[in-house]
Amino acid sequence: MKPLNRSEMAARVAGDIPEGWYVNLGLGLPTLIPDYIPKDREVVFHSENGVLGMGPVPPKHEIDTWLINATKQNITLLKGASLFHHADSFGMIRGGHIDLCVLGAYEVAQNGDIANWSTSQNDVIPAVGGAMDLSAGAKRLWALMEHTTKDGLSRIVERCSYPLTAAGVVKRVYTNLAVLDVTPRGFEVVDLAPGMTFEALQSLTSAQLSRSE
Amino acid sequence: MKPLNRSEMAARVAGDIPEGWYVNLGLGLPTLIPDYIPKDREVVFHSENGVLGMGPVPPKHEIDTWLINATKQNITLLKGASLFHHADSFGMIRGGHIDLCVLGAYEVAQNGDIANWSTSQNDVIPAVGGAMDLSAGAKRLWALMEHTTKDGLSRIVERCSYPLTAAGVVKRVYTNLAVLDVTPRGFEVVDLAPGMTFEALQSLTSAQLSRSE
Amino acid sequence: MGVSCHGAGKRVKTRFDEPTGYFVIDKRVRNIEAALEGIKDGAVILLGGFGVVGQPQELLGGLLHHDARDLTIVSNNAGFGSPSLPLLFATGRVAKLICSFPRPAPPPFEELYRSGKIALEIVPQGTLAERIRAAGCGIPAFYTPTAAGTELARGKETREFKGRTYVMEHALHADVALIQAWRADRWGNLIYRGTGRNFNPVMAMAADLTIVQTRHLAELGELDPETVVTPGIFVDRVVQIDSPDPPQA
Amino acid sequence: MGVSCHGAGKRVKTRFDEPTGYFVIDKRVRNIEAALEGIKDGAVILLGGFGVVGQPQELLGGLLHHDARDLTIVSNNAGFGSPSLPLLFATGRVAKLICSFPRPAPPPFEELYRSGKIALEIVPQGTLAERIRAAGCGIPAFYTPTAAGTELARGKETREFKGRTYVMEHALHADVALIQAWRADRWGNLIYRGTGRNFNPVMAMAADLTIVQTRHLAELGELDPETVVTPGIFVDRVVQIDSPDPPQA
Repeated sequence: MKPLNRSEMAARVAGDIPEGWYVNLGLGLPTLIPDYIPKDREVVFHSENGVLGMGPVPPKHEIDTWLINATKQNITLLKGASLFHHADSFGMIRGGHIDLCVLGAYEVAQNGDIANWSTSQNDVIPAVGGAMDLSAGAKRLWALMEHTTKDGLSRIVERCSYPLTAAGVVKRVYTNLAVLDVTPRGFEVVDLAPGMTFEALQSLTSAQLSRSE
Repeated sequence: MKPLNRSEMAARVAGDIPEGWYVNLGLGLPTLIPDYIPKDREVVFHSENGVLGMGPVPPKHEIDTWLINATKQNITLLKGASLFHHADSFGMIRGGHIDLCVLGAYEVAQNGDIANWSTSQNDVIPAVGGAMDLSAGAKRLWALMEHTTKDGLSRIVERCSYPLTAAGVVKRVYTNLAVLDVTPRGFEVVDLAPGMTFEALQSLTSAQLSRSE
Repeated sequence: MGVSCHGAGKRVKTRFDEPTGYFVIDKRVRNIEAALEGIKDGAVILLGGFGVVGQPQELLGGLLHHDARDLTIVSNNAGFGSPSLPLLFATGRVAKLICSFPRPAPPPFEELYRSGKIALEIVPQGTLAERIRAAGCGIPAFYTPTAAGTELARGKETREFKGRTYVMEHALHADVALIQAWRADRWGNLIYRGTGRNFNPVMAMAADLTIVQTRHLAELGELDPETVVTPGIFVDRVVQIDSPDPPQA
Repeated sequence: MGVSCHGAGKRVKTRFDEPTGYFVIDKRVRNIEAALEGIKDGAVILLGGFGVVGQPQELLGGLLHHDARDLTIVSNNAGFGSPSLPLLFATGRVAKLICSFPRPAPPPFEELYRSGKIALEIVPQGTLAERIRAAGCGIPAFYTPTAAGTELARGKETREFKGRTYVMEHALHADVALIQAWRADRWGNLIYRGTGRNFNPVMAMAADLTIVQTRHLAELGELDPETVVTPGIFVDRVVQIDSPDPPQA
C-alpha cells in the first residue's frame, strides 16, 4: 500500500472539480490544487481577500506585489478576473455563491462536523480567518487532509475533539488513503489509494466506515 | 404681509446650508434649492438612486439620458461626482453620512414627527420611496412646506393626523410664513416672513409657538 | 479513481470550444427566448431599474410572451414611463408587486389594484435594497431604524439597541433577476452606465437565476478587473440587445 | 433672515480658495501629524489592509509618536510582515486587538498576549467585514450562519430562520479609520489598487474620523465617477505619501 503524497492528493481533488465551478481554497494543502486542474477546464478560483479569477503564481520578474491571495502569496489575474472589497467577498461566500470550498482540517466527524481552526492549547494564539465563513457559506465543503496524525491517530472521527469550525457541513473528505463521502449513514468509502483495502482503512479509522453502494 | 413664494422659500433654505455639507433633497419644492445655493459655496448633492455630486439640469442638447435624479429628471455630474448602487446609496443615508435632508411634508408635529407619504385615503395608491429611510437616517431633517392647506388648515400641528413617515426627527421647518425650530419645548419661531407678526403666525398655526430666546 | 461531479453546477453555463478543445464558461445565450427559458408559475422576479433607467425593457417584453403566471414582481416603481411593465400587468399574470414607489401608476396597475386583483407590498426604498442585498449575502434578517413607529412597521418585530427602536427585516430572495447592464463578457462580469446601476447589482446577487440583457458584449479580459461592478459569479445568462437609450426624462 | 448653521459640519474640511473667492471642500492635510490630530485615549481604530497589502504603513508609523493610549485596534491580522504594527504593540499603548487571524503573531504581540497585557477578540473574517459594513450603513445588528454551533458563538444570541441556526452580530463602529488608497482627490473620493482594496472601503464608512493615506493625488474630476470605490462622503482627511509598494510576498 502506498499512501498518496501531497501532490497526488491535490491532483485527486482537482480531477473531481468540473469546469465552470467557482472554487475557494483554504490555506496549506488545498493551495496546490490549481496546478492539477486539467488544462481544458475553466475553473474560477476565488480568494476571500477580494479576487475572482485568480491565476497562477507569477515568475519573479513579473510580480505585482499589490496582488496577493488569502495565503498572502503573490498571484496573477486571469482574463475575466474581478476585484472587490471584503464585505462583498464574504457576501459571495455567505450567500452560497461559491460552488466549492476545499479546506484542510484537524478532524472531520461522521456527522459532517469539521475542526480546523483551534487546538485549544493555550500555547497557540487562536486564529480563525475565513474558515468559519467558508464552512458555513459555500455550496459544498470538501476536506483535504492526512488520514491520521503523525502518531497514527485517526483524524476521521465519530465526534470532533477539537473546537468546531462548523457543524454538519462537510460533504466529502480526501485523504492520503481514501476518498470518503459524508452521508446520513456516516462515512462511505468512495475510493481507496492504490493497494489500500477497505479493511485496512477501517483499522486506521476511528469512525465506522461503510462501502459505497 | 406677503408670504414667501416657492422660489423665495427655496432660497431661504439654501442660504442656511453651509459649504461642505452633503445634502439630499426630497421630491417637489426641495428640488428648487440648488438653484439658490450661493455660488461661492461647495455643497454636494446626493440623489438616492446612486449619485453624489449631482449638478444642474443640462441644456437639452447635452442630455445624457442615463443620468437621472430621484425625481427622474435628467441631471449632470459635477467634477468629483461618484456613482454607486442602491444598497450603498441607502447605506450612506441610513448610516448617518448625509448632513441634511430637506423633505416636503403634509404635516409636522411639535414633537418632530413628520407625515409626508400617505394621506390614508383609499383612492390614492400608497407610495413611500426613500422618505422613511431619509427621515430616519439623515443627520438633520428639515421640512419645507406651505404653512397651511389650501383651505387654511394648519400643517404645523400638535400631533400628526396622517400616517407618520418617521417619529421625532424634524429639526427645523421652513414654511411660506416662518422658520420654526423643533425643540424639547415644541415649536420655536426663528424667523418670520416680511410683515408677519408672531401673533398673526400663531393664529394661523394649530400648534403652540414660542419665541426664540 | 475518477468519481465525477460533472454537471452538478446547474448555475454555470459552460460549452465545449471546438477550436481550442477546452470546456469554457460561456453564459451568453442567443436570444430573449433562450434567456427567459424555465421561468416557472409563481416565480418571484427581481426587476432592475429606477424608473426606466436600467430597467431591462427587452427582457420584460419577452416576458409578455412567456406563459409563467402568478408572478411576484419586485421593482422600485410600478412601471411609470416603462413601455413593457404596464403591458405585463395587463396580461393579468402578475399576482403581486413589491415596490417602494408605485406612483404614478400606469392605468392597468391602478385598475388591478383597485379591484383587488393584484397585491401590493410597499417597502421603503432603502429597506428594499438592503433586504435584496441581504438575500444575496446570506443574511436572513437585519435591523433597521427605517419605518420604526410607522404603519409600515405594523406587525413587524422591533427591538431596542442603545435606546433607539429598530425594525427587523427579512432577506428578500428571488427565483429570477432581470438585469440591465451596459457591458458584459462571457463570464458574466458586468459594468453599468450612469444611474442605470441602481438596483441591478444587488438584484443580480439575490436570485437563483440571474438573467442579464447587455447593450455591449466585451471580450474576456477587456473589462478592467478594478472596475467590474458585478462579478460574473452572480450571473447565469447574458443576452446582447441593441436596446435604445432611455427616453428623455 | 440669516440664521446660520455654519461650522456645524465637523466632519467636512472646507477652505477659502483665494484665487476664486470660493469656499471649497478640501480634505487634504499637509502631513501625517496633521492627519492624526485629535485621536484620543481609548479610541477604537479600524486599520485597513490584509497582511501588509493595503495597510497604511506611514499612518501607523505616525501613530507610534502619538500620545493616545489604551487603544483598540481592529485589523484582520496582528501585524505579520508589517513594519509598523508590531512596533505599536511594543509601545504598550494598545489595550485590545479585534482580529480574525493573528497568526503568525510578531514577538511583541505574542508576549503581551501571553502575559495578559493585551486583550484579543477573535472574529471570523466575514463577520468582521460585515459588522464593520453594518456600522457604516446604520444596521445595528444582523444574523449570520457563520460560527453557529462553535466556540465563537458562545454567549451570543442565536435564532432559527427556516430551520437553520444563525448568530446575532452587532455593528462594529469606530472612532477612527486608517485607510490606504491608491488615488484620491480633494473631495476624498478613493480608488484602490489590486487586493489593496480589502477592508479599506468598509472601514472608511464606519468611523467618526476617516483618515486616508494615498499614493497619488488626483485633480477633482480626474477620477471617473463610474470607478470611484469610496465616495468622498466617507472621508475626512487625505494625506499624500510616497509609500513604497508592498514587499514581495
